[in-house]
Amino acid sequence: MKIERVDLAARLNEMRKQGYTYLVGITAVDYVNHLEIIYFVRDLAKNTEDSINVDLDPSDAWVPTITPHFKSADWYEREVGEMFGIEIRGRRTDRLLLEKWNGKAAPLRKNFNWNEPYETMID
Amino acid sequence: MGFGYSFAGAMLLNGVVGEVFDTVAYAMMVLALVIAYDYLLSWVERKVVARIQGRYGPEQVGKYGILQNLADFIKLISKEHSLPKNADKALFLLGIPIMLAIALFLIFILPFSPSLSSSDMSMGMLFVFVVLSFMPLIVFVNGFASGNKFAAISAQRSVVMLVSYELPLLVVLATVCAAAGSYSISGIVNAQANSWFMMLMPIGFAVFFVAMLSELGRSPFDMSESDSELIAGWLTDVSAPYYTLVLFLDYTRTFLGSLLIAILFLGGWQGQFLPPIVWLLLKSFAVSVLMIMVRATSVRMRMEGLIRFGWLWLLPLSLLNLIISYLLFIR
Amino acid sequence: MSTRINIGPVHPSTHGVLRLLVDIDGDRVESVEPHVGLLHRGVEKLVENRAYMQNMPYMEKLDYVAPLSYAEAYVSAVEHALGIEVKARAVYVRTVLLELQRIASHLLWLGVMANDLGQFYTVFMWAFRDRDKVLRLMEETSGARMFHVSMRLGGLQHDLPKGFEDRCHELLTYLEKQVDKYRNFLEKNSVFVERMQGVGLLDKERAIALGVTGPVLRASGVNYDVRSNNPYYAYDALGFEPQVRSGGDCLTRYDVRMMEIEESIRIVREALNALPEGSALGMPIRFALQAVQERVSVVKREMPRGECMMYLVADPQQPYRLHVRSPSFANLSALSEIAKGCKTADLFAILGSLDIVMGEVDR
Amino acid sequence: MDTRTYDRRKTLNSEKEMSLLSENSLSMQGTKPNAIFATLSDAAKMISKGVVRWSRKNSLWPLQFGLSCCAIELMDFGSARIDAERKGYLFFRGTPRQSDVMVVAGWITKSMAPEIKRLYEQMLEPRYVIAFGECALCGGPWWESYNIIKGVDQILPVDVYVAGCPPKPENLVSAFMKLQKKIGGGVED
Repeated sequence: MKIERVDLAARLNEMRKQGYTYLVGITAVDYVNHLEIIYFVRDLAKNTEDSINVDLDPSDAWVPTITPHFKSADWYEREVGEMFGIEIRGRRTDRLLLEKWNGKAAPLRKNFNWNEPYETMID
Repeated sequence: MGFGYSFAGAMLLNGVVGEVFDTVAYAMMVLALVIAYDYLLSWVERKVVARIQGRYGPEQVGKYGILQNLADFIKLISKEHSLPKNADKALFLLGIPIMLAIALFLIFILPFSPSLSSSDMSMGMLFVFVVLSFMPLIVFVNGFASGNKFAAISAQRSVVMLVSYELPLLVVLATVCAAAGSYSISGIVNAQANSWFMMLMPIGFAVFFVAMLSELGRSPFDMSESDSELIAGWLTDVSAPYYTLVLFLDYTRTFLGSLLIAILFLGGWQGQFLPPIVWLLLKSFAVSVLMIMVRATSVRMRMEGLIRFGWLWLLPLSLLNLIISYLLFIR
Repeated sequence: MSTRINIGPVHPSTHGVLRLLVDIDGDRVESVEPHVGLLHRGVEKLVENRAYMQNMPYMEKLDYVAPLSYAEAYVSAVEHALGIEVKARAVYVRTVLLELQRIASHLLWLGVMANDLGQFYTVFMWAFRDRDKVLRLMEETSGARMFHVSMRLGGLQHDLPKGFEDRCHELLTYLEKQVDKYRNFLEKNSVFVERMQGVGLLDKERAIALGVTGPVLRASGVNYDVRSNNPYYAYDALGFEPQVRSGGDCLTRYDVRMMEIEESIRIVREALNALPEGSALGMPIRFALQAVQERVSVVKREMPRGECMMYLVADPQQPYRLHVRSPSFANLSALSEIAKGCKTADLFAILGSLDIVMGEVDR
Repeated sequence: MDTRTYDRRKTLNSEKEMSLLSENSLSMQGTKPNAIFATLSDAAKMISKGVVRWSRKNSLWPLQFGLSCCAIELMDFGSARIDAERKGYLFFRGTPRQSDVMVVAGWITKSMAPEIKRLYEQMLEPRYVIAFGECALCGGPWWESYNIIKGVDQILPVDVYVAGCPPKPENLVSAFMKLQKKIGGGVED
């Protein structure tokens, strides 16, 4: 289901209380004119799944963190954040897979320049 | 000095010069024996472990791979030597040679047969074990001197290990010496003329064997050298030429431990038909092979597991052994 | 007073290039901080620029211990997106291959795990010998030893070769015996049990909160296995039973994996017996342009290491975006929580029991 | 298996380069060759260069170091079916100080390259590098990627190349035998 990013943390917390306790993963897709970030949650007892989509503006891409509600979101958020250049607000912003990068280039965005020299991407 | 055959006598030397000459000649003989034994043992170890693992082991270099270890040895000493930048050079370089010297010296003072011995001290066994317990301390010093954090952890471990196995080892030793009524090595061997101490005190033998394994740092008690945790433990920054010394030391310690077990529990050089020294070497070789087989099949223990094992199993068992032996035949 | 040591990226038991920053106080691990990304090569970016079947090798190299499982998950996602049916025989053949791959993967894990515990390569050698036998059998179906690239849309590149069933049955009987042998060898060793029991404890609530998956989750008492909860292929028809234990420690994880090998042996056997006649061949690599049936398709598969999710946004010829939710990633992210407060030696037992492959963590 | 054509002049230069490199790294570390062992090894070289060469040829200890896919085949190389110890190859040492051969098995990312270089510098002379698999040869299927170095020979001098994705363990045995030939002096073209 599609929701606004301001409701994200509250909505996920509500779902967690309803029984969707297991976070399967977080991913994002770059549809050029908008970014979509998707949260997959699962109810292990009832064996049902749900996903939550949030549309973001590529130039103003940020979402609130959900780590207070889902502990396991830590690494997923870090990965999505650095791969898509999405700012995750409300948490420490250390890098995960691209430790040495300075965060200016986001490889999974469609406008990522492959031929950019490596030196400009790292600190 | 009782050699049975005096080199100095044959060369008509006498006095102090003759004594010194005799000692040096005997030391050379022992060194040659140790080198031969170590070489054979290292080859046997590779072959036996390989067979247990369903492989063949070295077989291309020399007949049955007998020259493999020679090649390894020459290659290692011909490699470049290096020192870590933040190592304490003197300690780091001296530790391993000192350990090797201690191990060789202990083998030197152990008698190989009634006629072939450098000395027969009345406190021989006590002396051996006092000097033997220096080794973990030198590992400790060497580990700290290498300036490597893995080596430092390994150094701490070697001392903690010492705490857990030394007590049962000494209790069993005391029991054996009490049963033999002597601290001298030949006295202990002579006391086993009728029956080996292994038959008289099987519990003591088991405890001693296990404690000896950890004294020698062999698996499953190789925590200070554990390659899956600490890379190579205190040997992490040891350069290749020094590593030859470490390998030599490793097998020499195994030889020493096997010799001690053979002397204390397996009747030493006593046996029929063959010369005494052959019996002693055969027995210690069997013990060494047993150690190799333990190495190939066991899983490394945890540190606190070893402490618990040492204090909750080995020590009570060794005391039980002491009580039973006291009631049965020491009294 | 704590010492910070740096384990890796090259270390005998970090299973690849994982870097762990460990704070040690005496023999106690205060905190573990995994640093990953040393194998990151941007698979998800690369696959956006290749045609569907060109991506097969990339998918197989994600998890190089169980390559076939990933290839199958990817092909299923594409089949789902393009609306292609899998042939009835191919369903069973794929089940057989997937389970054989699982056996091979678990055998490798067993050997490496024993090594992490300080076994002097003995179980490692035995397990690799048996894994080689499995790989040789799988080699018959494609001609390649590790990276088969034998999955095709709607089926496989080749059908099973002649006499495969008999050889497979023979191998399964042998493996059954070998698994018993390993269990005897390890579980009767009190040192092994002592090293594993009560180490890396993870109860049900924490396991769910930390998001671990696969055998690690099932060892904590959570009954979730994609093969039984969202059955695919022939698992439902063959009566697959998930292996669930409630111990939550390393020994339980070991137990779950060993039982999974036995369950896989049973599934392969029954799948071979129920093999339908007909063709199992799929479409050729250069298939005609297809109409995209589903723009977004989500496919979940039970890998040897846990649950994998393929999130595919499809274009007619190539993926627009492919996200791989890899099980090792989920399990490794829980390491710092599981290992907090354990002993130094236990850290490697825990790492071994999580069974991670860095290739799919870093992607 | 395929090795690149052997150019003697090129190899000589690279050996020179290697010795220069190692001298530099040694002086940076502030270490000197140990006098006793240096003389010992010099004497050994003078008296019996052949013996040393024979020993180096017959005792190649690979470093326990794997990067990715090919590392699984590297493990298989040491295991029971191939049993590399038959020829004296197996003795996987975890520490670079005591190993001779570095088998680069896998792709080299830009973040991993400095570590590999450092590992090579920690190894002691004589040391050899085998590039195992397509990724170590030229970047393999990842050659386009933004985080990949296209071949280990861009950062290290390589002795033997093994092609394949992944090469079979048998290919690695063959590569080791080529390396033995190279050390022993007889290099085939």
